[in-house]
Amino acid sequence: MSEQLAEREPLLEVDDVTIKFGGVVALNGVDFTLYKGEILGLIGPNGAGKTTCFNTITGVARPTTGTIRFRGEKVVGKKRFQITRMGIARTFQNIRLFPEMTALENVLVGADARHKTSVVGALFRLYRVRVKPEELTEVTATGGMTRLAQQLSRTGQRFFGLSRHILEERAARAKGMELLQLVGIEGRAGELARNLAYGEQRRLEIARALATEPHLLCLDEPAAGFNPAEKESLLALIRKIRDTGVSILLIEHDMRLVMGVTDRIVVLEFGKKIAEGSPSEVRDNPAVIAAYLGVPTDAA
Amino acid sequence: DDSSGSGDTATGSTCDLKIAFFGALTGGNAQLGINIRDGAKLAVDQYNTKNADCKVGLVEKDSAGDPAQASGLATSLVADTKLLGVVGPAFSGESKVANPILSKEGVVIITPSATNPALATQGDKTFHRGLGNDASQGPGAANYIKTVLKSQKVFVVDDASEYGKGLADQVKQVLGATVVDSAVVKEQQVDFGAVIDQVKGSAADAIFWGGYYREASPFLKQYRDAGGKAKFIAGDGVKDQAFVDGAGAANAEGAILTCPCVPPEKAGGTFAADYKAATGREAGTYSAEAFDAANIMLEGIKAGNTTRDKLETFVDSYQGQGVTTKFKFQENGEIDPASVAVWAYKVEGGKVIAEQETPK
Amino acid sequence: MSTIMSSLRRADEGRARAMTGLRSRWSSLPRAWRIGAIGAFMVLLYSLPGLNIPLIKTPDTDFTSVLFLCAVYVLVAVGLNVVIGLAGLLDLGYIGFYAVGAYTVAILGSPNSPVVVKFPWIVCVPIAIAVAMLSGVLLGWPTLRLRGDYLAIVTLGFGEIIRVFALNSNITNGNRGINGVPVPSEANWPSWMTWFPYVSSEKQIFSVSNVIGFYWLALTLVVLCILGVRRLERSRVGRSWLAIREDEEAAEVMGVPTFKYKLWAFAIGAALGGLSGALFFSKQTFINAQGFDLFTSILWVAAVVIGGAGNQLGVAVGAILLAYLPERFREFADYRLLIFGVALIVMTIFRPQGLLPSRRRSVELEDRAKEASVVE
Amino acid sequence: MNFQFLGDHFVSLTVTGLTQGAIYALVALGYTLVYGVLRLINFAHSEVFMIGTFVTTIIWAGLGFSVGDAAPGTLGVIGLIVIAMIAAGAASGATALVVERVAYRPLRKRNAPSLIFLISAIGASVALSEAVGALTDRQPRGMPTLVVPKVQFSFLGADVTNLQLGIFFSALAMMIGLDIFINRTRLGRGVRAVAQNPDVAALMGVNKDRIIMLIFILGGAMAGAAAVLYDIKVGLTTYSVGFLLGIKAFTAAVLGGIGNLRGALLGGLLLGVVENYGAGVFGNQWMDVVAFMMLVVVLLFRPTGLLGESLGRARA
Amino acid sequence: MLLELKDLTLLYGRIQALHGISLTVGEGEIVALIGANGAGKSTTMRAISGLRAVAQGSILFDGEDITKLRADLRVVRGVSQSPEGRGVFPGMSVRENLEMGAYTRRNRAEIDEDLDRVFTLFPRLKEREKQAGGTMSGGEQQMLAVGRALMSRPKLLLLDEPSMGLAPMLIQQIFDIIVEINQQGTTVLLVEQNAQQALSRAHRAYVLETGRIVKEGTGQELLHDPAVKDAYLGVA
Ligand SMILES: Nc1ncnc2c1ncn2[C@@H]1O[C@H](COP(=O)(O)OP(=O)(O)OP(=O)(O)O)[C@@H](O)[C@H]1O
Ligand SMILES: Nc1ncnc2c1ncn2[C@@H]1O[C@H](COP(=O)(O)OP(=O)(O)OP(=O)(O)O)[C@@H](O)[C@H]1O
Ligand SMILES: CC(C)C[C@H](N)C(=O)O
Ligand SMILES: [Mg+2]
Ligand SMILES: [Mg+2]
Repeated sequence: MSEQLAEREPLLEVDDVTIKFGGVVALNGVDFTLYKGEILGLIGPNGAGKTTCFNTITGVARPTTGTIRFRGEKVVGKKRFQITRMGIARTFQNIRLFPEMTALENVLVGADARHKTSVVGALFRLYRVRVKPEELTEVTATGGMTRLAQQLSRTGQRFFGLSRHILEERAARAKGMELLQLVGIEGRAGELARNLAYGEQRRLEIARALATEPHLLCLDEPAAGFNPAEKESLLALIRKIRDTGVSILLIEHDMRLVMGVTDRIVVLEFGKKIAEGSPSEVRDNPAVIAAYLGVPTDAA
Repeated sequence: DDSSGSGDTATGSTCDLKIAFFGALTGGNAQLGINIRDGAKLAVDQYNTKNADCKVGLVEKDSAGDPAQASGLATSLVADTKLLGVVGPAFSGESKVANPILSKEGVVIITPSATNPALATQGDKTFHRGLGNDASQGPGAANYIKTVLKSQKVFVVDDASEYGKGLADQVKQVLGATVVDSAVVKEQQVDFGAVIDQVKGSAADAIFWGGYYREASPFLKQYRDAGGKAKFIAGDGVKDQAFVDGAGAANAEGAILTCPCVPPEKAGGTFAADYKAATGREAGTYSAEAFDAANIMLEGIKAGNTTRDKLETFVDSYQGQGVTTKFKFQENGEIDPASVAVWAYKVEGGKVIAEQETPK
Repeated sequence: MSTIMSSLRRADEGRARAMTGLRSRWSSLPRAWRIGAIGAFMVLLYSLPGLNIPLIKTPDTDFTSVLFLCAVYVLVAVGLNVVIGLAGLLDLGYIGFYAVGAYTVAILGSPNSPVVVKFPWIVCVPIAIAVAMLSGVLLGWPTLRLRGDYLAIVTLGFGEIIRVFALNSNITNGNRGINGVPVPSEANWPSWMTWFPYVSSEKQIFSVSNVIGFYWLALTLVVLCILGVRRLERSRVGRSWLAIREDEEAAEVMGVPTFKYKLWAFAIGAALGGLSGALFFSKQTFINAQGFDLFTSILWVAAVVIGGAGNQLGVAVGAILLAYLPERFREFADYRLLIFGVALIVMTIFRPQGLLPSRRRSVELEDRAKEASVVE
Repeated sequence: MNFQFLGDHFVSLTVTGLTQGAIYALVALGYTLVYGVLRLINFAHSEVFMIGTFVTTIIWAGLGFSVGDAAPGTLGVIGLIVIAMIAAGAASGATALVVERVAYRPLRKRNAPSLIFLISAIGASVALSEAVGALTDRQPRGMPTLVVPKVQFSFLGADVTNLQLGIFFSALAMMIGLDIFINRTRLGRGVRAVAQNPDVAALMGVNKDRIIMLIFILGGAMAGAAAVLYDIKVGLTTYSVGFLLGIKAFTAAVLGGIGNLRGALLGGLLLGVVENYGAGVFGNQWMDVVAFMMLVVVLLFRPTGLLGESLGRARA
Repeated sequence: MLLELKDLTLLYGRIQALHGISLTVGEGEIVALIGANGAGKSTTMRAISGLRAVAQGSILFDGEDITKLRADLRVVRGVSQSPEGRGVFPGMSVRENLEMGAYTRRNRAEIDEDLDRVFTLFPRLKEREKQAGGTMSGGEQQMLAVGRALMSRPKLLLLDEPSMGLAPMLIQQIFDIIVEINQQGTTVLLVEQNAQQALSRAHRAYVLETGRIVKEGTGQELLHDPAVKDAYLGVA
């Protein structure tokens, strides 16, 4: 198994990372590698340092020592939005959507990470792109426009092209709807985020993160508060996302979910890595059982 | 008959013409404006009793002494075609803003009180000043400090206003090296702890105040409370009973206030008595000057100068004796230097008493 | 693809449902009607100085001057709305930018300023906007990293620093101020314009005693700025501002360069503030530090919020009320502010969403109010 | 610039600065308490202070001591001050409570967003100061000189007066008292709980409304006490006296870390001292600029103030 | 009956979250409330503790109507909730957080006794006594929230997802603790996603679906109910 891994392309490399908060050593020389295309689980007892580790990867916390590389590039010291643009997206342990924006708008904010319209561009809309005639209909199909106006606007677009703003906007909406469909809440696209049910909000968070076109998606306890049936469908969603080519880093306490979906697992305790391996290896590791799983349960 | 936006002065009837008072009637320095308004009002009222068939109205524009309001008020004055002249604006700051607007539309200006010298050099052709300016008052005050008080260390404070800073600068220029330090206070400042530290630190034996009474009273009170003993000298902006009341009579005792104005009780004719009868109060600073300024305009109107242009020509060439002094305006609108007198007043027993003309 | 389009349409319907009555009726009118109505309204606005509408005239101040003031305040509100309403940054010292713009024009253009370059207005104003914008960036650079209320006090301090500087510095002529701020043009009205009441070819287009030219200029700038801001609002930029307002950290994690967008909001707001200041003091011809007290700045914030932060029409209404009511009711001079204060409290209690709120805010507030616990 | 002056009068500038700073700090407490619990800049707090300054003069005048009257003996003066502290504290506390009731509570009940609170606060502030302005004809009101400053001792060349000592130590005593109350008592813990999570605090049995009333009264009373000290120091008050002082006090609160009581003390004293130095070096007219500049610089290095927030809930 | 809900309706703005809920909790019972996300479990808890006003219906506690009683007064009567999402006071130390749990109590000796008990239950809390609540890890905060709820010695303890975010080992522990306090005389109303555990410990249970109660029975009954198994227990 490990030989196979060695051939794979590393995506995220965490190298000897240590974080101290006053007297508490939250992470102590942790290193592990996440390979392209895999789902890596991060588990460990409460307070082991999982969230902290997550925070260092996404730029929320800065390690005291150690380096993190993503696709060969250093992550530490980058701004959070830059990290997102490098291709790392995350969800929050306690949901943080934009509550007064609709579901679709939430996703659009994510998509904006890949857009190019600048403030000046949005104001003057000078940057223009030629469009094919068959693409012209959508924008002009505004209710109430007279025939003549429609024709004029079409001709105008034909000759002067469309501003990047309009093109991006149009593409983003289509992509946004696709993502909402992927996570299964396309019917709620026009609803304000805060009016969505808890589970829907969780799904929306995932869609929004995916809209940033990440290579790596980090999920912090995505199933917290889900019942087994819901966990089942989340499991399916995570697999579906992986199949679109996105690698996943997953923190989760629910062993069945972790065992069922991850390719490999890293186990932390008191800020130190105590085990790493395939789900079955980890499950049978006595140190992990002692520190985390307790009596070998039927959890899986 | 609202015809805003038009500054046309042509008018059919020669009655119902108006002159205006422009100055502070509210705000912390209101008393200075009220004295002036009442002087002008007395003149208009007397005129209207005599000419009941063809009265002249007095418009009152309250600027609160705030230059920022002046432009709006001036604009509204020029819009009124029946309005020929303005007694005021009372303070220098607001004059600086209002005069160009008034002058551009030909409204005649006779200020009975704004003393900043620069007002005469702004190129406002209808500007006239019915009294001496701070180029006389400043040296007057400075010479008083030098020769009468014989102070060796003077601390100069100003309020950064057109008037206060202008006056303080004049004083500083004459006093030269005897000025040990200076400070600037803010409008509406009430807590002067830091300035007082500075004054005491400088060991000055006299303080010259360029500003108005609104800030002078609390300053002097706090200064005396803090044990400050230096003599206090200020200009016309402080010369009002309101200053004494605000600072407390004991604290104000001995303060010297200069003014390019004649003591009201020395004004000619029955002015002092008439004023008292009309308002129930003693005539204040510049009441008599305002009375004279209004009378000059009224005299012009009476003589048939019923447009702004005609009145302007009349005032330019006017010569005559008012209750305060003899009036004759120079080309730039300043009063003839021969008519200028600067007086020093002293606070004694809680009252502002005329003391002497300042040494030249 | 077709399912996506139909869901999109459903999404839009959901949005429509959330609209309040009047607004949805307006947006359901045919486009041609809407354009016509807006056109008619614009004509009305431009001709206001010539119409003699009795009740709305101001008793003590020249009506056109008041209209001009209203237009300037609307410009201020449009700029402040970018900062407060769109980006959610509480700026209590907005007047600082207004002052920077105004002083730049005065210093560069007036023959009486300590810097005797005497540029014409048309040169001064772009410089003023640029300088104001620069000051926005300079203030924003260090301070926009601060959280909401800290920013409020720092901006307040900035406004005060600018004022004290203007009051005490030589270049601004201290409290004595600068006279002869340039006007846009010294020319007289062309004869083809004289059909309009109060316009005559003997009068200057821009003069302090005949303000129509200033009013028209200001109104035109207002319209342009509103359209510009609207474009920003409905783009990636506006969405980023909204996201920042909602949850800054989450926005950052979603790839929004929050600092950059906040700085843009500040810079745009500052530029508009600078333009307003430049415009107002060109008409005023005189400038000193007195026009820039913090209190006015705070009143502007109140006008924006009361009008309906986030909605340009709303903030315009707020600004107009703030400029107009005190002039209309001058007879209550002494009690004006007292009434104003009480009105603010009453307004926030009975109409916390503002007079004309943005759709988003009105829904938000309605829901919040309903949710509020009423357990006694 | 006059660094010579600063050098020569360093200690005495420090002493006057501390006196002024003590007053800032007392007023700052009110901002900090309300902000800490409600996340609201209580703009009207400056007027709560202003009311205190007027009530003090009214009480003294009622007892027969108006402007220009001579002060009674030491005991009499202490009596007058104590009475004024009680009266002004009560009046300011009551004003704060009324503001809470009229301007904030209806909004709280509707769960209004914080910007709306700010506007209501501005409204309350304007209304209060203008009402007093109208009642007093916008004229300042003086009061008797109760304490004639007497030099108690000299310290490194600076004279320290009885007035300065009195103001500083009475302010300090009140602040220490408040600090103990908030940090050591059960009710104080309730205040902090509401500050950090009002809903959960209710689940612990804390009566939120009562806590909010309590902080307004406490903050108001402190402002009232500050008002008395201010009156004694300045000898004059006017309807607009709160505005600038309020802004300064709020600055002090932010400087120290808003929501943090000890921060208010530190911030107030620091602000008083530094702006006094500034006045010495650059001139009195640059005092406010120095104050705000210091604020900006401090926030650049410590974005939540010198001591950070403590009452407040973390926002993570 | 210690607690009785009669036909409870509750609104969030325009959204109706509860559509007429009726349930009872007898003295000394452990009653579990299970249901999917958004079913209204937490909402029911908030209604009982008084964090949310109900639109219709009534809540009886100890025979008295507390429908309109303020939340803090309900605590005085003996209702205590450990809220969903933990709600620790972030700026207070661990110890102060626990003390807050005893806010309505005056007997110092008893409070200290309970403090010791919580520290024995969760040694991590003792270890971090002085750490600020907000900097604790997710699971540590959960321990703190449960510990704090215990500090008020309530008659009725409302636990909203106490096992959320806890490591597998601790989940066992926390349920043992719940049974233990129940045996010491505290009535418990428990909301859980971990239906397996909850149902096997509870005396009785209700199943909630979109704001309505769709099933009730003893814990064992529901544990073996095929529909429940299917929907909430997953494929065992
Ligand atoms: N700012 C801080 N100050 C002190 N200690 C801290 C701070 N932040 C985190 N810690 C400690 O660091 C340790 C690791 O926390 P972290 O949140 O990473 O745990 P975790 O593995 O995510 O646990 P859980 O599964 O409970 O969420 C915990 O013991 C926590 O109390
Ligand atoms: N503050 C709120 N505003 C609007 N709707 C809300 C709010 N809180 C909850 N809801 C809605 O009320 C319904 C019930 O929510 P509740 O939190 O009670 O569910 P729950 O059964 O506790 O679910 P979970 O297992 O996810 O905790 C959901 O549809 C939810 O979206
Ligand atoms: C009324 C006067 C005191 C005015 C003062 N002389 C000034 O020039 O402003
Ligand atoms: Mg965690
Ligand atoms: Mg729940």
